[in-house]
Amino acid sequence: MQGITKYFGDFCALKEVELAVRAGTIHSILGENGAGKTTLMNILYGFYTCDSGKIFVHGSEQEISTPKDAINLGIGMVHQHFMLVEPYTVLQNIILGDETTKIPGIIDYKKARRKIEGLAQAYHFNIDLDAKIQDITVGMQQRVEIMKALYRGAEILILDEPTSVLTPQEIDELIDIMHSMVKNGKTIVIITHKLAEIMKSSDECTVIRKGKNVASVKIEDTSENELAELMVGRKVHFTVEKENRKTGEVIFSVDRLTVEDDRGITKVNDISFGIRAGEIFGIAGVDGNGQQELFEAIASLRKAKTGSIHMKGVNITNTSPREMFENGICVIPEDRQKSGLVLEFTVAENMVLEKIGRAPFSRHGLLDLKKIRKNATDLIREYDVRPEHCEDTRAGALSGGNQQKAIIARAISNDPDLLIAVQPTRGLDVGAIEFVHKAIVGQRNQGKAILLISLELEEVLKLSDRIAVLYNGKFADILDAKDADENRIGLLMAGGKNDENA
Amino acid sequence: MDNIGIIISITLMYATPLILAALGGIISELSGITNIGIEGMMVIGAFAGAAVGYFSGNPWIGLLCAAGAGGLLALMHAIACVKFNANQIISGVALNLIGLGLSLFLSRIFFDGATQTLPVPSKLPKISLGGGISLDSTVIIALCLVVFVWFYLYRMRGGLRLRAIGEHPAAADTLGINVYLFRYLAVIVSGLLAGMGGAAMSLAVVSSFTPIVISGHGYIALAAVIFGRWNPVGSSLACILFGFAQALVVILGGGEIAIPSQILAMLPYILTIAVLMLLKGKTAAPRASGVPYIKGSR
Amino acid sequence: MKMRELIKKPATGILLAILIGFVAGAVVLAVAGFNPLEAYGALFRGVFSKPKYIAQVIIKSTPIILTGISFVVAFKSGLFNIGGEGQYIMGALTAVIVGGKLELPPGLHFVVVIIMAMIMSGLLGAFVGVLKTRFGVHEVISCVMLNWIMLYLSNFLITTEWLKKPGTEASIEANTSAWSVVLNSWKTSDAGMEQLANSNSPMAEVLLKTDFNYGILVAVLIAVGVYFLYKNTTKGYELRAVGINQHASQLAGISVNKNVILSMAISAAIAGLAGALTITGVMPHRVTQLATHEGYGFAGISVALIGGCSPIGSIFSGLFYSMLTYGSASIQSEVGAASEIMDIVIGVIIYMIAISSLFIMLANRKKTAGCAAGKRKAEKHG
Amino acid sequence: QEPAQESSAAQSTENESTAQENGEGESEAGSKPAAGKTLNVALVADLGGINDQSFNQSAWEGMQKLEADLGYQVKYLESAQESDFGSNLDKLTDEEPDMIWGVGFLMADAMLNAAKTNPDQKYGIVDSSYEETPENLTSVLFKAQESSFLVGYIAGRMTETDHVGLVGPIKNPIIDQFEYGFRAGVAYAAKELDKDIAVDVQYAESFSDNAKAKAIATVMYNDGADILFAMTGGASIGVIEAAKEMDQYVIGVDRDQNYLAPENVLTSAIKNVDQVIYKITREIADGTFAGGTATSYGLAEDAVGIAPTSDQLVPADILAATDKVKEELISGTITAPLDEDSFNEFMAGLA
Ligand SMILES: Nc1ncnc2c1ncn2[C@@H]1O[C@H](COP(=O)(O)OP(=O)(O)OP(=O)(O)O)[C@@H](O)[C@H]1O
Ligand SMILES: Nc1ncnc2c1ncn2[C@@H]1O[C@H](COP(=O)(O)OP(=O)(O)OP(=O)(O)O)[C@@H](O)[C@H]1O
Ligand SMILES: [Mg+2]
Ligand SMILES: [Mg+2]
Repeated sequence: MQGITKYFGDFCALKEVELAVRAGTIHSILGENGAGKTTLMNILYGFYTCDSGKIFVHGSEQEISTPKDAINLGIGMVHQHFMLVEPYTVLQNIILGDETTKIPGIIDYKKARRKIEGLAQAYHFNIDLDAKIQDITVGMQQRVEIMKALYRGAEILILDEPTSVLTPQEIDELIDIMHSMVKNGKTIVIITHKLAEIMKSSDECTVIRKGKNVASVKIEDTSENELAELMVGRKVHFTVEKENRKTGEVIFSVDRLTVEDDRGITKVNDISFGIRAGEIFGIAGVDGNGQQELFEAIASLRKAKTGSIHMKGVNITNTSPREMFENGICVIPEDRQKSGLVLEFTVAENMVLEKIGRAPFSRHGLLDLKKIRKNATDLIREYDVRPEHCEDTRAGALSGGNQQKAIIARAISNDPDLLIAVQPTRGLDVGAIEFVHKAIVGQRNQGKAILLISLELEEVLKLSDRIAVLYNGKFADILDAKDADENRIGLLMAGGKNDENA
Repeated sequence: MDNIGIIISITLMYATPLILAALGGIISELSGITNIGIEGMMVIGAFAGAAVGYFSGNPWIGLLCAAGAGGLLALMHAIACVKFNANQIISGVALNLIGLGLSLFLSRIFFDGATQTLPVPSKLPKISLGGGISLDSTVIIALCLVVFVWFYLYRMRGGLRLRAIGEHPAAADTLGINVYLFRYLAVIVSGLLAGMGGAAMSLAVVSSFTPIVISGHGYIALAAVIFGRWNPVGSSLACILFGFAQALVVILGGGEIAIPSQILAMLPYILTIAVLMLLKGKTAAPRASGVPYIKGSR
Repeated sequence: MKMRELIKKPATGILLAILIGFVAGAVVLAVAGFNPLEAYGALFRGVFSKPKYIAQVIIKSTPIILTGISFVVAFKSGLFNIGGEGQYIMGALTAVIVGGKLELPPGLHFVVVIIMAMIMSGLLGAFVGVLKTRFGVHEVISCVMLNWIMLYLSNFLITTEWLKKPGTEASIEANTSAWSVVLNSWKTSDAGMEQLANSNSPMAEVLLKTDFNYGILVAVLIAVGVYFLYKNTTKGYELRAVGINQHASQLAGISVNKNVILSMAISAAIAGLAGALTITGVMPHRVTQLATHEGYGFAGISVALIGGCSPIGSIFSGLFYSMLTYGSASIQSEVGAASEIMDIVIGVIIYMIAISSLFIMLANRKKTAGCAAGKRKAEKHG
Repeated sequence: QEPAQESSAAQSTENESTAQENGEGESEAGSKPAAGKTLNVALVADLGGINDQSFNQSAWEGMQKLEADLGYQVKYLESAQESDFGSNLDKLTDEEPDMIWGVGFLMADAMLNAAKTNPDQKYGIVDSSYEETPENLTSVLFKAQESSFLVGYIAGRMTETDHVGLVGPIKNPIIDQFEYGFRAGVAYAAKELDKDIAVDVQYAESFSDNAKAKAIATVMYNDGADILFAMTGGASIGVIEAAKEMDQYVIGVDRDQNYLAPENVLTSAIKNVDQVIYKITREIADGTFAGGTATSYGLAEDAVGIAPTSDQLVPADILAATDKVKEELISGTITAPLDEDSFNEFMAGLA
């Protein structure tokens, strides 16, 4: 790709960006949030059209104006946000748009199935073709996305942040798959924020910042630190300073909790734990092992079947999110757009979502618009939510990272005794992650209890004082952070026994 | 029992215009475009069917033109919703007004100032199945269409694509499916079907158009779409349930039971709510229904 | 540049839509062989040539302003209240019962009537809300069904001995103590009649010839109240939040179910108020056997949409809508063009509002043209 | 017939526009055949609208005839809601026409109010009467029970299954006239033939639901009725449709509906609202206006009756017998009942 320039309205997302990928290699693209990585790939895939620039595939210039063009050129893309039709089966999703037909118009599922099974074997994929997307794990969904590309005979595969939702094991598997694909002559372009993955998987890396090329390096010649610096333009601290503090009383406890999902399958099975003031309690685990249900039960979004949840001695089992809030619990939800923000509300309105009914924001049911705005102004400044003075901006118009900052600002400003953070840094760049981690540890240092549920093992390890590993609805073990390392926890996450404790 | 034949006939007579319109509603909604303008499309279909049927003397030509008229109105809806990302409910409400207004206005022009047409010289033929069951040809057409639409949606390539567009248009787009074209076609087809539904009233149930020949049928068809969970078979069953309740009212009303006829008249509506309460279903609305698809927006 | 900003304002879009609606109406009229100018002249005269005509427009706007606001309230909470017809009937029926069966002092009686009507139709709306939240019944279905159920229920009740006015097919009338007609007792007294008959003032004509009533004040109060509710109260904030994002609201401790039910109840209560104000405000102060819906609920949807889905906007669009429908009678009687022309005009206006992004697109065209030039420049450089 | 009407419609618009220019329509009286002076007449239709295929339409046809024959200025306003009656009457009153007609008993109160507040304006109301009628208001009633009696008699004479039926819209006092008149006519024929004839009566609870009217008719035919009285307003079409499909007889209402199904519409109980309106309006030009009164028009005045096309399907002997019954009704030997009480009385008398 040469001289790619792309405007969104007046905003220049890409400015004469160059990208050269060698056939049969894995090439990673690195950049902060909003650097333009996705945009660049979407242009390559024909989903967006660029304002100027040229694209060469196997040496010849090509006009790619629709995804169809790209598909015909052997380009496949796995999007950052999965492009899967949830109520459809895996099989239907794979063939969609390129269906095999027997009699014209009538789908021949059998033939398609044979073809996919062949591919799955070749790449050591293990997928259930008849499962519905909404019922399978994110890791599985990812494979479906890759299979979609392979099914269409992709020679060049673009993966946009494929690992941000995967467990360490799944990431390893993905990297294996990538390598086996390269062996089969495919070319892969991968976008990721995780430097370790780049080091592990790629041959080359192109770094972009604010829509411009920064550098293109061979992986053999570089290091994680150098890449981080290239990306952000300054030195990055990877570790978070945590004071050593004495923890306080147990203020939050879960006792023999059992929760079922919508279909009546037990997802959380007889779990008990307590969190002390001034402690970060991390829950690690592979997605789909009950994190979702555990969180929903604690947040009173889902009925607990048996067991109880207490906050500061008050039984809050099966009450309501309101009750939870009144008892000093605040949440940083996993999906900021779905559960975190009311996107059509202004930032100021969003900043008081839980406490709108409280003084000083309202009295006798009447809002104090000035106070609401003032609150936002303060939080925007304190938490560096951008753009500046966005009090009256629609929350939906903020960037992902800034939306997250707004949510964190709101949660912390509620001064909760227990902060529940679910995947708080999902999809954020290292700079933003650093900020969020600091904020969480800051809360702990002030003596608050924190429940951290994350699929990012690294994050859990870095932040937590104690770590529980959720496997198949039960805690495989609860470890002290001092005793935990990636291997041990990884093993537990995969269902292995903890020998030392036994 | 002869009565059973009659009940079946009445049930299907009531259900047919609703089934046709509901099929239209399903196709449009599955593509992601809410079509509340079905009522207006039925009205204009009823008018065009009867008027053309009257002037041409051939009810089949009338039926075709009814579909065409409904399709034209639907095209307006499609332009609004697909091209201009309009609020689909607002556009639908507008089309209901335009459909009714235009029908009456045209009727006055072509029928000597009257808001109703003269009876068509020949109606769509009836088919007698024996046992007291005698069905309008529209009933047969509607039932065949139910089967076809079901087959199309769940067995054919276009159906797979159409439903994907209503669930996740961006996903379909990335696979090279033309979301806009599909939506245009789906909305137009919904208008064709709704227009036919209107004509089923004015060319089969009765043989002329009056301003009240369609009164609320479109909304009941929409209710059936939701009731039947966006499935052609389910929605048709919902229409048939409604028709059955009406048949029941007719049969009960003839007996010497002392139920006031106003109370009896409520039966179909109460029954619908009651059945829905018992089913207590989660809705299965297409996820992107009612949401304009703007390429590349997040 | 200024122009473009102006065009992008929603109000401008609505005004342009109205303009286009009239143009479309003119085209249809011309095609049908009528002189559009004459027709619109008749419309204009029919509305503005006498103060009492303006009074009539105001009187007739009262119920549709309210059914419009009713629609807006539900819409803000993400609900589609298509049940205005049934809720209107519930309000009117309640007003007749409370107004006709109770004996209370004037003024107080009126207040009791409208409060009871709002409660009853509010309950009807709450029922729809409960059906939705507890039984998963989509509000569009239940509203469509309830419209018909209410129609037949009303037809049934007013034929019972209890409610029927003997010798008619209508209900008893609301007692005059429940009426909201301006200066009613004075204008129907002998002295008042005489004074009015001999007076030439426009006000006298309005009083004498129309049912000018306090309903419009109630409607405006409701509009302001609803505006205030959404702008300045916690409850309004919650109702809106629930309408936009149920998940986030739920997690933030705002009860989705309660607010959905409440929203439907408020919405329905306002539609019921429309019915009650018609009974208390205008002749014949009673409910008649209905062959079909009178269309207040559906008119309300149009009013709400033309009014930009805002309560204050609904006042103006209600007046506008009422002007068109009332004035269309003059087109019919003076020019001979069928009054359906107004359905077409209103339909086109709403359609244009739906596609008002067209105006913005057109306004932007110059800008994008400039952009394209920029693009070409960029290409040259690259 | 159509082209003639079309030209009259065109004429009407022309006339109205000239009328506007001249201010008042009366000035151009000279150009028309002299039957007194030309008048300005207006009509307020009730909720059914001017094309209800029923008495609104009939009333308007009477006025159109005035226009065609005598060059009168005619216009109408439709009412969408009950609250429109008052404002429509008021609006027309402002134009000071010579006469304003209102159609339907629903309009009774609004009409009375208008007449009281505008003592100088002449009004007429169809289908409603008052205990005390103001001097400037004339009230016109129709003895629909008489025509219904006649068609009931024909049905009773002609039924081969001894089973007839009636499909009604929504019950009200006017509709009662039809129902009980019809029932009495059938009973009278049955007595004459010395047999029992069953009469099915069912209401559709709607003036508009064609499908329901059709369904009810289908069931009735299927149950053995061979002649139905379709008096369902606009939805009568549904009943006639059923008759066509099942090849049975049906009786129309209000207007001669034979044209809708020449093979099946036996006769129609017609109510000549048009003729009465024509007649009374004309009298105003002659200076006679029967204000302050309520007049019932029946068979004697030829205001109600059976359709002229009856001879197409009704055998001559039965028609002759029907004529005899008609004479008896006119002379008062038989009184057709108009509601439940008078019907019970009638039946008691018959037995
Ligand atoms: N559809 C769009 N409309 C407007 N602006 C957009 C659009 N898509 C992207 N942008 C802007 O372009 C810039 C680049 O976005 P892009 O999604 O390519 O970033 P990214 O590098 O993939 O970031 P992330 O790491 O968050 O995925 C962003 O600042 C964003 O604001
Ligand atoms: N729906 C929208 N309406 C208006 N502007 C939008 C919209 N969506 C995104 N933007 C603009 O795009 C940018 C955000 O895009 P995106 O979510 O990719 O964030 P980002 O650039 O990746 O930043 P971050 O690092 O915070 O995630 C913002 O600058 C915002 O103004
Ligand atoms: Mg990206
Ligand atoms: Mg981002």
